[in-house]
Amino acid sequence: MQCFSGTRRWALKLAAAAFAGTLAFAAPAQAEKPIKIGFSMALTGGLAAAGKAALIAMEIWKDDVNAAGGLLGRQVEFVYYDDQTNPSTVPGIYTKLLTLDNVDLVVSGYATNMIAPAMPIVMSRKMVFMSLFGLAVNEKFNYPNYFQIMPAGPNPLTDWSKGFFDIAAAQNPKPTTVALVGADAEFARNALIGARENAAKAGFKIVYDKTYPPPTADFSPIVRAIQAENPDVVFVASYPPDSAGMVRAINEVGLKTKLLGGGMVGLQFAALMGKLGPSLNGIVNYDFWVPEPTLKFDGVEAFLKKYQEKAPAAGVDPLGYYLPPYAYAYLQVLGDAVKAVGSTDQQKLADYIRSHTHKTVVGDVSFAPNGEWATPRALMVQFQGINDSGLEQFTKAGARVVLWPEQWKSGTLKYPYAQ
Amino acid sequence: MNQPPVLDVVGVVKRFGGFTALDGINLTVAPSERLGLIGPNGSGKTTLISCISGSLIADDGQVRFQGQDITKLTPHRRTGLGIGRSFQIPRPFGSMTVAENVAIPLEYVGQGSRKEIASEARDILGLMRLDHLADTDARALNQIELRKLELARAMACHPKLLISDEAMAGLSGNEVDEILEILLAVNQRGVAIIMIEHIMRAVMGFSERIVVLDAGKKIADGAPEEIMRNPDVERAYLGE
Amino acid sequence: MRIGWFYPIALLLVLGGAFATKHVDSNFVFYAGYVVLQFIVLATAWNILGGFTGYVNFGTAAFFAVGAYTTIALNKALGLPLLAIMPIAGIIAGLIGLAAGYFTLRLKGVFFSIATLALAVVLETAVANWGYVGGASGSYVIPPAEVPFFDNYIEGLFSLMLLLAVVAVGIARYIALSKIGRGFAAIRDDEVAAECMGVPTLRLKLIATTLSGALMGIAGAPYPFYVTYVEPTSAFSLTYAVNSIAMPLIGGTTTWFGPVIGAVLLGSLQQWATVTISSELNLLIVGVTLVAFVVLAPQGLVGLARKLFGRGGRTP
Amino acid sequence: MLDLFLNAIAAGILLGGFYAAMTVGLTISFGQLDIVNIAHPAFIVLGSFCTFVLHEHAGLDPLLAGVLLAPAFFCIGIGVYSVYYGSFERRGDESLRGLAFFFGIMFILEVLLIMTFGVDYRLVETSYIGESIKIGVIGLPFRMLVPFLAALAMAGGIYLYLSKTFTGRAILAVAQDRLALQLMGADPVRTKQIAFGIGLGTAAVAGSLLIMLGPVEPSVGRLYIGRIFAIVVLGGMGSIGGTIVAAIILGVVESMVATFYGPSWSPAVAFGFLLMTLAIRPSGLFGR
Repeated sequence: MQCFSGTRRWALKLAAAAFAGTLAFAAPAQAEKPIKIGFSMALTGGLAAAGKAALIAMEIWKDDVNAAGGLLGRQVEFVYYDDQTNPSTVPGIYTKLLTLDNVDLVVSGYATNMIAPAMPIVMSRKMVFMSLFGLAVNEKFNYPNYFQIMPAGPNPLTDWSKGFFDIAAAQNPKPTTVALVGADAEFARNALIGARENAAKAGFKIVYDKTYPPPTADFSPIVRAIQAENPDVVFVASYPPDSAGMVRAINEVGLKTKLLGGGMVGLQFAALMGKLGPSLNGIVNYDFWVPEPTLKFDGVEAFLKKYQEKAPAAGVDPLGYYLPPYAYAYLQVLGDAVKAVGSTDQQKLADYIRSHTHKTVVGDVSFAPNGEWATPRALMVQFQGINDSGLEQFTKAGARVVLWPEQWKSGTLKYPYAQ
Repeated sequence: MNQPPVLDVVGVVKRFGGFTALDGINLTVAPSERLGLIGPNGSGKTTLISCISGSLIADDGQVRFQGQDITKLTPHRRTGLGIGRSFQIPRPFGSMTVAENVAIPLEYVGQGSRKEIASEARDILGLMRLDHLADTDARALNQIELRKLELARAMACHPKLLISDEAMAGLSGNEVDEILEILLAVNQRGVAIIMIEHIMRAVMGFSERIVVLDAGKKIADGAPEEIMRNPDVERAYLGE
Repeated sequence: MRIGWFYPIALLLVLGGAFATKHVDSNFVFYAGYVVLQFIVLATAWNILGGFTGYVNFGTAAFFAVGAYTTIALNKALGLPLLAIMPIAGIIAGLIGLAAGYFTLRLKGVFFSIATLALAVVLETAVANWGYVGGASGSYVIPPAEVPFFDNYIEGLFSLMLLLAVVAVGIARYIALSKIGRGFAAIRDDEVAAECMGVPTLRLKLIATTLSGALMGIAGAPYPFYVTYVEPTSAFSLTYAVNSIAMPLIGGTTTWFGPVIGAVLLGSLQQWATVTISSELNLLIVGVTLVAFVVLAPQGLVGLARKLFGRGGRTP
Repeated sequence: MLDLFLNAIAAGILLGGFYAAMTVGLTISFGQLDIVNIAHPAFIVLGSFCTFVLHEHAGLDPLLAGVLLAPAFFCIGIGVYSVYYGSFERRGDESLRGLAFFFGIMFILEVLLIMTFGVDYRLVETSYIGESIKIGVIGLPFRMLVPFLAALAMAGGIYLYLSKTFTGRAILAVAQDRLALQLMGADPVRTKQIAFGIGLGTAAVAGSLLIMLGPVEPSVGRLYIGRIFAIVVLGGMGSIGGTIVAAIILGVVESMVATFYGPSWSPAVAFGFLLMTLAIRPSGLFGR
């Protein structure tokens, strides 16, 4: 029994050696060794749909960069592991990346639960940490080298739903009552916290404020309970299966309200949009990118074309508007910083990223001191003129018009919601 | 019969839903007595011994053991006081050897050290003529060996009263005689025995006294010869 | 009572582990090792109830999460250090085990299993609605920058978990070789017969649920420091239940070392697969090994070894 | 207020019907055969994905697809039971290892689905989904009504089968007493194979209903395990009628809690109900 820990150590060393061997073998005989970027990604488990889509986008970035000669004349290589959407795998993965795989750069995996466990390890090594869609992760860590690509804004919890309540407050006559409903899970609860603040700030009276658990098979009792309070505005923070259930129940019950939506995850995904079709009309929901003329940033369409070629084989979202451009962009920021600084010196990279505006496929990005976007750009879009199921219509402008922020506005609100 | 009884059952009633399985049974067993309990199927024999051994709790009436009220005690407490039972369908501890099976009650009822337990287990197995199988897995035993193991385990509870629930059903004539011999040897050690049995030859030969149940009631209580002549008993067994 | 070989070796193991933290370069070993050790504790704890008495607990995650959330609550409320929290977590989880056992153990085995499943759902819902510990939106625990005696906190956590694993295995071994363990085995084989042979079955089962729950809770207590961010979905993840069932079954459920063998093998395999295969095949490992073992090697590796090398000693 | 109340009850009854459809197969396998098929929800999800394929590529109505899939699931059930019988039941080893076996099957099914379909959500759209009929103040969406009616039809069919046919009575007998079954002259293993097959056959139909209700991803089945086992127990272990009543009670309780108190507590209320039943009346609400 005494040899127990020894044996395992030995086995690990062997595994590490074997792994290093394969890497060495795979690397072409070049003068410069490649720049290695390490990360964990949810390739299985609950977040895998998004994680896999993100990985495709990241591979496209890598191919683009390598085709153009790499970074600092070195080819870019990924070292990544599946975190299985299981947070307890993450600390081990990042430790391995940094100590055994000796990667030059790390970026985060997808979503809050997978990002937070990596923070202490990344922080202890003082690495730059580009982060993919974690909601307010840095509020507790206050790590200066953390940068979030999700355009929620410097106060992510409230900025998230700010647009929705701005739009509501701008209507005439101004709505007075609001209902808040959301899922019992991480993002939705946080979105509701922000929504509560925004509603209070805009002077709305909250008449319904409840959460529901997964799995809720039928949402009509909830929708009816909301209807009973007769709210002018209904803010929903939901996950994909409940978003669909909610939309169906709202249509079946015939919810009468003036403004509906806000934080419904899933209505950005092709699989749901295509099926829900016309029942989406009128819903005002957050989004990060839609094919509207105001959002045609440099390179985004070329990127999406490449993505859409690869998506069907991987079984991920065929349109890829929501997450993939940002997965491409967070590497773009990092890659451009490496080019500009001329090394992988972490402190210099962090200083550069913090002090510059970055041109990316999701537009110009600059960061606030806490690592969030300096100006919020969680878009509020409204589904308009959807006439049947079918994906084609969502690839054209006008199906989801941008209402907020003003700078990116591409259409006008159809108000009130009630059908 | 001047000694106080080891077991005293007073007016025990047990109902299952609307069905009354035991309807006010009175029964006493004297120390070292050999009592036969007979009755047609469904007459309440098994229910009665369950109320005595504790697998069932009587709805009404009282069960006293050596003067102590045990009506509501859990089975293991009753075992600890000195009531041992064997099961009609043998229930050995399948993952253990024969000796380990016997050691379980020895350890939980008695106080001895492991060495004492081991030697006592050997004694009991010797009494049951199972000593050659001590290290065999219990699940490998045949029917007669399983019956003997049941009795051996019951003996290991250091009982003052042993309830033998159809220990001989399905055995051959020679095997029945072997079990009878064992039970008599047990009785010689001062253990009172309640024997439930369908094999009349065995019950009649073994018992000093016989109690007959029918439809939840005691219909006869007396020496074997009396019982044989009792018209109620004949009616219960043969029907009208 | 002879001292035997177990305790000196256990002591050596703990000292060796603590020593290793000073002499191994990559912390990866400690992160991966922590998870494997955590599963040794969980598998051993599960086996005290499931393997020894035969009552299948599907609620490992519930007890684990109770430990984790005790840490979050006490860390937030009183700023207690982990070492002070762990016994409290054990007591709370143990009491929940006792209560759950008291209400359900009079039921037949399968109902107990379903009750534990329900218990996990009820507790998860309660935690998701308990705002103080972050509710469904989760809660952060920032690990301390400096830990006495160790270079960093993961080495501390690793050594702590190593100690805990040794203690848990020691408890399981003590039980397996004692009167209690033989009573457990009697319950597993035939509960009615055991009760009639003088075994106080209810009391023994309550000892098993309490002890099993307490150990699971203690194993969960350091978890917030390990992942730094805890929310109900991952703390109550079914992974804990699957692994804590699969590991003893692979190793062998009737001995104290079966779960240890299973946890070391399956746990290391998973850690290894995480950083090599990294695909869906990863998830197949647990399922396929579990099914293969219960169908082909019902007594686990311990049983296989006994078959191959003769019956051997029943217990070492 | 009154129409809110009536609608909550109506929605609860419909939801209960859907729960009954998911549970009735388990009532047979767990309640009557004592096989703790914890993988039942995973088979239901398999049914959902098969329905999705038939609907998407052959244009079949989801419910029809579910019915057509049922025979195939029946055959899978016979295969699974044969392995289960050979490996566990014959050895008298079913309690611990049998449970673990189905636990493993559940994981394997999930992973196979993920490997074939990816982890994205799938849902189906038909002409009647989204429509509802109104009776007075009560609105009944077809999305819930169709599963409800399908569940009743399925449960009714199984009830008739069990009480009117020889094999059906043999299945009921095997639940009571194996000896009685042999006296009837039926082969117990064969009978259990058929019964387990029927149980899995219902999973195909339940799967088609699940995907009709909302989006499905490979591991969604886990979330239903507790609920459907709760229903079997509440329904009295093996009674088809009890299952339906228990499912509807659970549905109504959840719907009422969701309407009047707050949906986030509905699972706790439902399971608290189960735990209380187990503690006070272990044989279930309708047990013998």
